[in-house]
Amino acid sequence: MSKIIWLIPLMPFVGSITLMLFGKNLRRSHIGYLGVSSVGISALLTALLAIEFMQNQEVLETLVWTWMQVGSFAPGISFYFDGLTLVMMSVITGVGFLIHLFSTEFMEEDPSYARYFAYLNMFVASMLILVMADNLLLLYLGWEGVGVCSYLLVGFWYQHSANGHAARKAFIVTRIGDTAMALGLLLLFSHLGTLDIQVLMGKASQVWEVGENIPLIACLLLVCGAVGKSAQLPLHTWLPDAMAGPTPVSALIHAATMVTAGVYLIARTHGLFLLAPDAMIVVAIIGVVTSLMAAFTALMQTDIKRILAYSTISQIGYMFLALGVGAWSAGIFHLMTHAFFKALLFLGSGAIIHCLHHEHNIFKMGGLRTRMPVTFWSFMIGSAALAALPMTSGFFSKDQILLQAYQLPDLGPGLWMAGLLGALLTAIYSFRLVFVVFFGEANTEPDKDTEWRMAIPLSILCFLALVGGYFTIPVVDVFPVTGGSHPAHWVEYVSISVPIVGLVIAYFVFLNRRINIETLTTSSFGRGLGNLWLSGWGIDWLYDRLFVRPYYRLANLLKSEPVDVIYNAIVELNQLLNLWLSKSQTGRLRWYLVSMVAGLIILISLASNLGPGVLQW
Amino acid sequence: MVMINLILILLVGGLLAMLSERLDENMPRKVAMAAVLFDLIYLISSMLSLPEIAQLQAPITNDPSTWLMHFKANWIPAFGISIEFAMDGISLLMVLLTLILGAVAISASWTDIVKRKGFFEANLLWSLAGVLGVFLALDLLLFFLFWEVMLIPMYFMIAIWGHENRGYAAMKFFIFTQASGLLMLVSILVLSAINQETTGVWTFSYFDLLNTNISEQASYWIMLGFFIAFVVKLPGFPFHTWLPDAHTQAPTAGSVILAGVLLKTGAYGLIRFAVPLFPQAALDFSYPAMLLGAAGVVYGAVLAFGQADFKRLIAYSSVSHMGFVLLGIYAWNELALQGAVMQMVAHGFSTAALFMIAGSIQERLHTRDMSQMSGLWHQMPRMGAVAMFFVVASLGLPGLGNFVAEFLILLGLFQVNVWITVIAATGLITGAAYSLLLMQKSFQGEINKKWAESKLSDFGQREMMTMAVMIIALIFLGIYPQPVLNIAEPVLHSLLDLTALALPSIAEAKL
Amino acid sequence: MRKDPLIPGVYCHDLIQFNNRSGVLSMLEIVFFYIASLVALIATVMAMTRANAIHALIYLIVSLLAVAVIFFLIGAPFAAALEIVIYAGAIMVLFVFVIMMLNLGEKGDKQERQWLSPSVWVGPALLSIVLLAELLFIISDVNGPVSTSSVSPKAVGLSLFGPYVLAVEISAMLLLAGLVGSFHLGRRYLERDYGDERGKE
Amino acid sequence: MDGLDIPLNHILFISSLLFAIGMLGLMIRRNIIFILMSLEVMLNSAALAFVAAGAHWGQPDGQVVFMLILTVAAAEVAVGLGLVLQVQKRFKTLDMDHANRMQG
Repeated sequence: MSKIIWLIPLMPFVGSITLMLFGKNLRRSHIGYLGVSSVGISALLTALLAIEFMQNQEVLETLVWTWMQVGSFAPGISFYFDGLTLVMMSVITGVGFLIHLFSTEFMEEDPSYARYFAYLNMFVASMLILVMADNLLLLYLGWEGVGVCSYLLVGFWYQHSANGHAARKAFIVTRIGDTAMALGLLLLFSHLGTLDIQVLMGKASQVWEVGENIPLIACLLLVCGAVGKSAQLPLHTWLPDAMAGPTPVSALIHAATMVTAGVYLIARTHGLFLLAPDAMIVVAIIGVVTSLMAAFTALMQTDIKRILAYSTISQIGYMFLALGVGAWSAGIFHLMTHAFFKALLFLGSGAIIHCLHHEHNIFKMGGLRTRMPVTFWSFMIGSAALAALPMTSGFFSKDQILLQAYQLPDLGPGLWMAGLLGALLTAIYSFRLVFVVFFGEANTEPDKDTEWRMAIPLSILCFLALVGGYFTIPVVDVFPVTGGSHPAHWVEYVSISVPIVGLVIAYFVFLNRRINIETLTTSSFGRGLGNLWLSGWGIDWLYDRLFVRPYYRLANLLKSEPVDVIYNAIVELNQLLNLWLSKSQTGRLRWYLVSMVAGLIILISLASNLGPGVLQW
Repeated sequence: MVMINLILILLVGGLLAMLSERLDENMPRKVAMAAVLFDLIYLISSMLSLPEIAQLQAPITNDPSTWLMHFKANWIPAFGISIEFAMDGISLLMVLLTLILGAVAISASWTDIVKRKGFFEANLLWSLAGVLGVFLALDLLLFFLFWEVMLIPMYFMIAIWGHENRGYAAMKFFIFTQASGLLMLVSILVLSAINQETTGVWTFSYFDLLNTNISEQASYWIMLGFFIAFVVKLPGFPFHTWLPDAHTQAPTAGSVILAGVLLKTGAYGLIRFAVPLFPQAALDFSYPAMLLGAAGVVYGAVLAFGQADFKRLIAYSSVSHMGFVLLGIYAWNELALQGAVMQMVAHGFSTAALFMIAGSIQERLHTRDMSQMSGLWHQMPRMGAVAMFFVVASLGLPGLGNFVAEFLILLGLFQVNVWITVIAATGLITGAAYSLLLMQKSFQGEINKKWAESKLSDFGQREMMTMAVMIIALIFLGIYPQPVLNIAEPVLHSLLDLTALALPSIAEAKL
Repeated sequence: MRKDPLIPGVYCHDLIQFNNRSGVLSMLEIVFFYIASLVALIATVMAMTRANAIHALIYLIVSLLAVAVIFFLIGAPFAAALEIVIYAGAIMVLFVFVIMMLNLGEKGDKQERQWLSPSVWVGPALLSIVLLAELLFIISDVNGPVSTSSVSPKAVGLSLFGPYVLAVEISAMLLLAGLVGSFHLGRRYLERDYGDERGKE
Repeated sequence: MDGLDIPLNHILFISSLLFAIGMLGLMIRRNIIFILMSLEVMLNSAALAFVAAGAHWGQPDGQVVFMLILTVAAAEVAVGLGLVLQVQKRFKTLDMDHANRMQG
C-alpha cells in the first residue's frame, strides 16, 4: 500500500489533465463519471490506507523523485504519511468525493461542465499534495496550487467582472500571507539547512532554545501564511467575497479543506511553535478575536452564503485558538467535524440556491421546511453541529477546545470567556438562518426538490455531522500530550449550556418574536453598529483606502514612466544644442571665415599659454 | 568548428530565406524554420557525440581545454584578436533556448508578416546568429562584434515591421543598446591595454584577460562599463525604458526574440564577464547592483499594473522578472546563480509565449488596448486556457519553471541580504496583481459587444503545437529542473571557485 | 660620392656641400631683399583693396614676382623660377581668363567699392592684427640667419623623388582630381550655356 | 667676417604680414574671385616661410614643400575657378553671401 501512496494525488491530477485536454469532446455524463471517479478512487485508496494504518500505525515516507538539488538544498517530491495526514486525506477525499457527486447535479446545466470538473479535480490533487508533503517546499507547491484553483473556481463564471474581482482578491490577499510564509521558509532553510518538516523540527529543538527570537520570527512568518489561507484577521477579507464561486466550490474549498490548510500547517509544524510560546499566544489571540469579529458580522448578513462564510471564519478562529493553547488534536478534531457540518450547510444552501433560481437573500426565502425536507433536515443537523448543541459532532470538538483553553495559565479564562461569547453568537446566528429560511411564510416557490445526486451526499454528511464527534482521530503519536487535569465541573456545564441559551434567544427573537429587537435595531446606535457589522467591521473599506487605492494611484502615477523623464531631458538638451549650433550655420562664407580666425586666435593663445615647448621648434 | 557551423547555418539560412522569396512568397518562412530546426538538430547531435556531456566535468574557467568545446583561430594577430569560441554548460543552455525560441518566433510570425517576408526572416535568423555568437564568443572583440550583429537586424525588424510608433521605438532601442555597447567597447579596449601594459602582449581572449592584474580603482570603472552595457540589455532599472517601447512596437516574432533571448545576453554577460573578470570590483558593487535589481522587481511590477496595453504590460513584467536575475547574479552563491540561470530559461519561455498570445490577439482584434478586449475566453477558449497557464507561470506558481527560479534566487539572496530579499519578495504579490489583471481585462469579464458578432478564430494547430512545446518545457522545468541544474552546476562551481580564489576573504568567510 | 642614391639623406647633404656658394651676400643684395619685401607687401595690400579684378590681379602678380626675388636672394633659385613660371605665369593667367569670361565691367567695380566700406573691414582687420601679433610673438625668439648656401634644383629634385616620393604621388593624384574636377565643372558650364541659348532660340 | 646676412625672423615677419593681409582680404571680400586671390596670397606666404626655413637649415625640404604648395594652389585654382563659373551661372552674381544654401 505504501508503494502506491503517490497514486492518491495522481488520480485527480490525471483526471484534471484529461478533462482539460479532451473535455470538449466528451459527453456530459462521461465528464461527470470521470470527474467523480478520479476523486472516488483516491477516496477508496485513502480508505484502504486508513485500514492498514489502523492495524500497524506505520508512518510512511516515500520519495518519488528529488525535485531539485542545488548544493545541500534538495527538496524532494516526497510524501509523509501519519495520523494527521490520514485525517486530512480522509476529509479531502471523502468530503471531496461527496461534493463532486453533488456537483454533477448542481452544475448540470452549466456550459463549462468539463472545465469545472477539471479545476475541481486539480484542486483535490493540490490539496492532497499540500497535506501529504514531507517538506515545506512541496507543501508550498500544494499551498499555491490550491490558491490558484481557488482563484479559478471563484472566478469560474468569468463573464461577471464582480466574480473576477472576488477571485483576484482571494488570490492576492492570500498571496500576501504566502509571501510571508515563503520568507519563513527561506529563514528556516538558512538557519537549519533543510526544509524537510520532520528533520526541521528535530533540528530546531536542538539548535534553538525555547523563546529565542529566530524561531519566533519564523513561526510568525508561517502564521502569516496560515492567516492568509485560513482567512483569519487581518487577511480574512477575501473569504466572504469568494462566495461568488459555485456553491459546491464554497463547500469544498472555502469551508471544508483549503481554508483549514493554515490550521494544518501550524499543527504540522507544531515542533517549531513549541519553541516559540509567544507565537502560540499570537495564534490564540488571532483565533479568538477573529472568531468573535466574524460571529458578530455573521449576525447581520442577509446573503445565505456570506453568513456561512463568516461562520467559517469564526470556526477556524476556534481552531486557531486550539492551536494557540496547544490543544493540537482538539484543533484538528474540530477541523474534521467542521468539515463535515460546514460542507453539509454549504451543500444545503447550494441545494436551496439551486432550487430557488439562484436566490441568495435569506429574507426572500422562508417556509422551505415542508417543500424541501431533505434540505431542511440537513440544515437542522448542520446548524445544531455548528452551534455545538450537545451530542452533535461540533459539541465534542468545541467543548474540548474551550476546556483546554481554560486550562492555559494567565490568559486561559479570558480566552475561554471570549470563546463562550463566540459560541453564544454562533448559536444565535445559525438558528437565525434556520428560522428565517425554513419557517415562517414562503416568499418564493422552489421549482424542484433535490435529486438523488444531491440528496445522497447531504444524507451522508448529515450522518457524519451527527456522529463525527464519536470518532477518535489517530493523532496521538503526532502531537505531544497536552493538558492533564480536568477543569472544574462548572466550567463544563457552562460550556454545554451556552449554545442552548443561544438557541433559545434565536427562537424568541426570530421565530416566536417574543423578544422585539426592533427598537434596538432602529436606534441610531443600533443601526450604526448593525451597519458596521454588516460591512464586516469596515475592514474592507479600510483596506481599500489604505492599500488598494493608493496602489492604484501609484500605478496610475507611474504608468507613463517617470524614468523616461531623464532620457527625454537628454534628448531635449541635444535638440536645444542642435538648434543653437545650427543657427551659427548661416551659409555665409565670410562668417565662417571670421569664426575660424577667431578660433585660431584662441587656439594659438591657449597653446602658447601651455608653456614652453608647445610652439617651440 | 561546430560552433562556427551553428552560426553559419543561421547566417546562410537567412540569406537563402531572403532569396527564396523570389520563388514563392511563402517560401521564406519555411526556409527559415528549416534552418533553425536543422541548427537545433545539429547542435543536439553534436552534443550527444561529445564524450564530456555524459559526466559534464567541471570546466576550469581559465583553462579552455576543460570546456565542452573550444575553437581558436587567428583573426588580427597584430592586436591579439582571434576568432575564439568556447562552450560550457551555461552557453549550451542559452544556445538551446535561443534555437527553440527561434523556432517559436518563426512560428509566431507565420502569418502576420505581409510585406518583404524574405527580408524579415533573414533579419530574424541573422539576429539569432548574432545571439548565438554572443553566447559562444570568448574573444572580447568578437563578442562585441556579435553584440552588434544581433542588434542591427533587430533594429530593422522593429523599424520596418513594427506597429504604429515603430520609428521612435526602434531608434530608442538602437540608441540605448548602441551607446551602452560602445561603453563596453571602451571597457574592453582599456582592459586589454592594461593587460598589454603588464604582460607586453596584446590579447582579447577571455582566458588570458581573466588573469589581468588591474588596480582596484581601474577595475571598478571598467567593471562599471561592462555592467552598464549588460544591465541596459537585461534591462535593469533605471536603464529599462527602451524595453516597453521596443517590445510594444516590435512585430510578434521580434518581441518573442527580444524578450526570450536578447535580454538573456545581458544576464549572460554579467555572469560570464562582469563578475569573473573583476571579482573584487563586482563584490564592492554587489550591494548597489542588488538594490537596482530589487528596485527593478518592484518598479516593473507596479508599472505593469498601470498599463492598458497588453504588450506593454508583459514588457514591464519582464523588467520585474529580470530584476530577479540581477539579484541572483549579484548574490553570487550557488543557489542564487542556479536560480538566475533557471530564471533566464523559464522567463524565456513564459514571456515568449505571452508575447505570442499578444501577437495573436493583435492579429485578430487589431488592437492591443485591453480596455477594448474583455471576455475573449468565450470565443477563444483554447487561447484563454493557454494564456491562463502562462499567466500563472509568470506569477510564479510552484510546479512551473519560474517558481523554481525565483525561489532559488530568493533562497540564495536570503543568505546575503535579508532586507533586499524581503523587498524582492513583495514582487511575488505585485506580480500576482498585474498578472491576474491582465487575465481579467482580456480574457475574462463581460463579453465585449464589439467582438460578439465578428468571428474570432481560436488557436489553430500550428499555434497549439508551438504553445505545447513551451508548456511542456515549463512544466518540466517546474517539476524536474535537475537536468538544467546539472548542466549549469559545474560551470557555476568553477566560477565560484574562480572568484573565491581572487577573493580570499570571501573564501575564508565561507569556511 | 653619389654612388648610393638609395640613401637620400646622406646624398642630399653631400650635394649641399658640393654646391656651396661663395657664402656672403653683398650689401646690395641685402638692400634688394628689403626693397623686394616692401614691394611684395605694398603690392599685396593693393591687390587686396582694388575694386577692379584685373587691377588687383596685376598687383598680385607684382607681389608674386617680388616674392620670387626674395626666393632668389635666400638661395632658392629653383623656387624662384617656379614662382614666376607657374604662379605668376600659369595660375594668374587662369585668373585672367576667367575674369575675362565673366565680363564684370564697370558695374562690378562699383559694386566692389560699395562692399569695401569700413564697417565691413574694421572687424576683420582687428582680428587679423591680433593674429599677426600672435604670430609675431611666436616668431620673436627665432634667431639666426638664413643659410647663405644655395640649394640647387638638383638637390630639390633628388629630395622629391627620394624621401618625398609619396608626397609627389599624392600631389599627382591631387592634380588629377583637380583636372577632372575643373573639366567637369567647366564642361557643364559650357553645355548649359549652349543648351540655354538653344532653348532661347 | 664674411659680410651681412638676412635674419630669418625678418623673412618670417614678412611672411606673417603677407599671411595676415591675405586673411584680411579673405574676410572682407565678398567677390569669389577676390576670395580665391586672397587664398593665393596666404598660400604664397606659407610657401615663403617654408622656403626661408629650408634656407635657414640649408636643406632642400623647404623647396619640396613649396612645390607641394604650388600643386595644391594649382589644383585649387583650377577647381575654384570652375566653381566661379558655376556660381556666376546659377546665381548671376559672384557674391558669396548669396550662395548660402548650406545654411543649417
